[in-house]
Amino acid sequence: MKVEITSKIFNPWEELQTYEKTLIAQGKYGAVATFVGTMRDYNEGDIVQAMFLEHYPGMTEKYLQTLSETALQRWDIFETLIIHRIGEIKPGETIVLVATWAGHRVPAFEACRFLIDELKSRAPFWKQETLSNGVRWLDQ
Amino acid sequence: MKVEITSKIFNPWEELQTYEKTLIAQGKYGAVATFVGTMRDYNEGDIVQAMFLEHYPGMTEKYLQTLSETALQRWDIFETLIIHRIGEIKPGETIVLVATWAGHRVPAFEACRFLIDELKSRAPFWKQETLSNGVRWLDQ
Amino acid sequence: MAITIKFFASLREQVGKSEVQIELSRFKFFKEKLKPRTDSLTVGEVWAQVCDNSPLPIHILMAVNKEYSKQDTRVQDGDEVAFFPPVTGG
Amino acid sequence: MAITIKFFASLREQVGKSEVQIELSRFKFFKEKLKPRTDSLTVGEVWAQVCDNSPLPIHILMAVNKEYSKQDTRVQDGDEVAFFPPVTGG
Repeated sequence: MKVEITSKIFNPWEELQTYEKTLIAQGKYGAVATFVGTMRDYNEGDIVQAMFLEHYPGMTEKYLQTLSETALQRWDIFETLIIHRIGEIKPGETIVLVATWAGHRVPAFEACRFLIDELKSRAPFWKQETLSNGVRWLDQ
Repeated sequence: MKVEITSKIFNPWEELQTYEKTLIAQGKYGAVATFVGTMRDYNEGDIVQAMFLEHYPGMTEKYLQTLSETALQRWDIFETLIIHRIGEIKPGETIVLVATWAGHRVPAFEACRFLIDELKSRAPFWKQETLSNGVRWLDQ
Repeated sequence: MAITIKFFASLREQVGKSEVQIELSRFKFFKEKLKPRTDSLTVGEVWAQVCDNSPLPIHILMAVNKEYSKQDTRVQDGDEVAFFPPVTGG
Repeated sequence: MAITIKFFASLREQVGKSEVQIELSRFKFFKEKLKPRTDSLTVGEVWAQVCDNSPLPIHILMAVNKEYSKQDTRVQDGDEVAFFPPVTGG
């Protein structure tokens, strides 16, 4: 189980490769489900030039850890990985990576979906978009 | 859209990185869902030493292409990727990679789940496991 | 022209052959037991012909020209017919 | 000891402050309008105190010591209370 909040650009596929190599015995899992959220250069009909991602230091990490523990208890999975960007983000950059390792595909998929759905609806992150004519918070 | 059947070991995360770089405009997609199936060293209570994966040359490719086209028609997604191993496989090696790129997470997840579920239930592949006391086909 | 029949995986081992070619005109089954038809058989009739009239097992899947078919799909001269067990990929 | 109150994102900009510290003993609201209580307020009462008795908007989320709370969750001296708009991460 790993939860990371980072202000640096990260490559989701390299993170997956690294995590898989170091933490999980090969041959023990049969299924990996992942979700990667990436910054688009458009939203709700507008061109978006950049984004700022605010979080609640301490609470966000705590929430994501509890979420991961819940997934590990509810589904027959071995490992979870969550990485989320904060700060200034440019189009094309990765915002979030969620992954689950399991023996079989159904728990891998369900736990992965649970993690990203709960993260999106409850984890304390807030996006502010920079448009050509100013900024807007997405929580309105 | 890419469908590949290969007898060579492949690294799913490197394939994802390569496909993403070459084929899809950054900033245009916001969600990537992936599933990776890996060979376990156990199955149904037995230790599995190796696996042989047979397919139906021509029909398997055709089936996976039709499947990808169906996903692209049914869901609001931009791209699909399917890579499947054949031949001799060792524990820990990747058997299958499925990925979908979309604007938003729900179609990405649903199309990815559709592709792997249909692949597993209809694509002409057959697994034969090597156990300590002989081989067994998994279709019995 | 002929019909090509293929078998895969455990079925290939049970049947003891991976590929058979048959001429429509030489079908014993066709000539002796059916009304004359000049141009086609069903997939089920192809199975019966090649597998000594043994019943087609219920779990066996079929394809004609690399697309899933049914037992009563008609086969033409030049077609490729395949029989295989339930798939187990992914 | 004191209570720390934090505001995030668009709410922080609307309220015009990111963090406020208040002493329980100095609550005007507490002293004038409520029965004496020596050790706690609710989250809703903290909002009223810091935001000039304005009503707590219905979409605003609350946390005490970095865990989601409700409006009637009790706050102790030393606690951290946070108010923020709907989350939009992921």
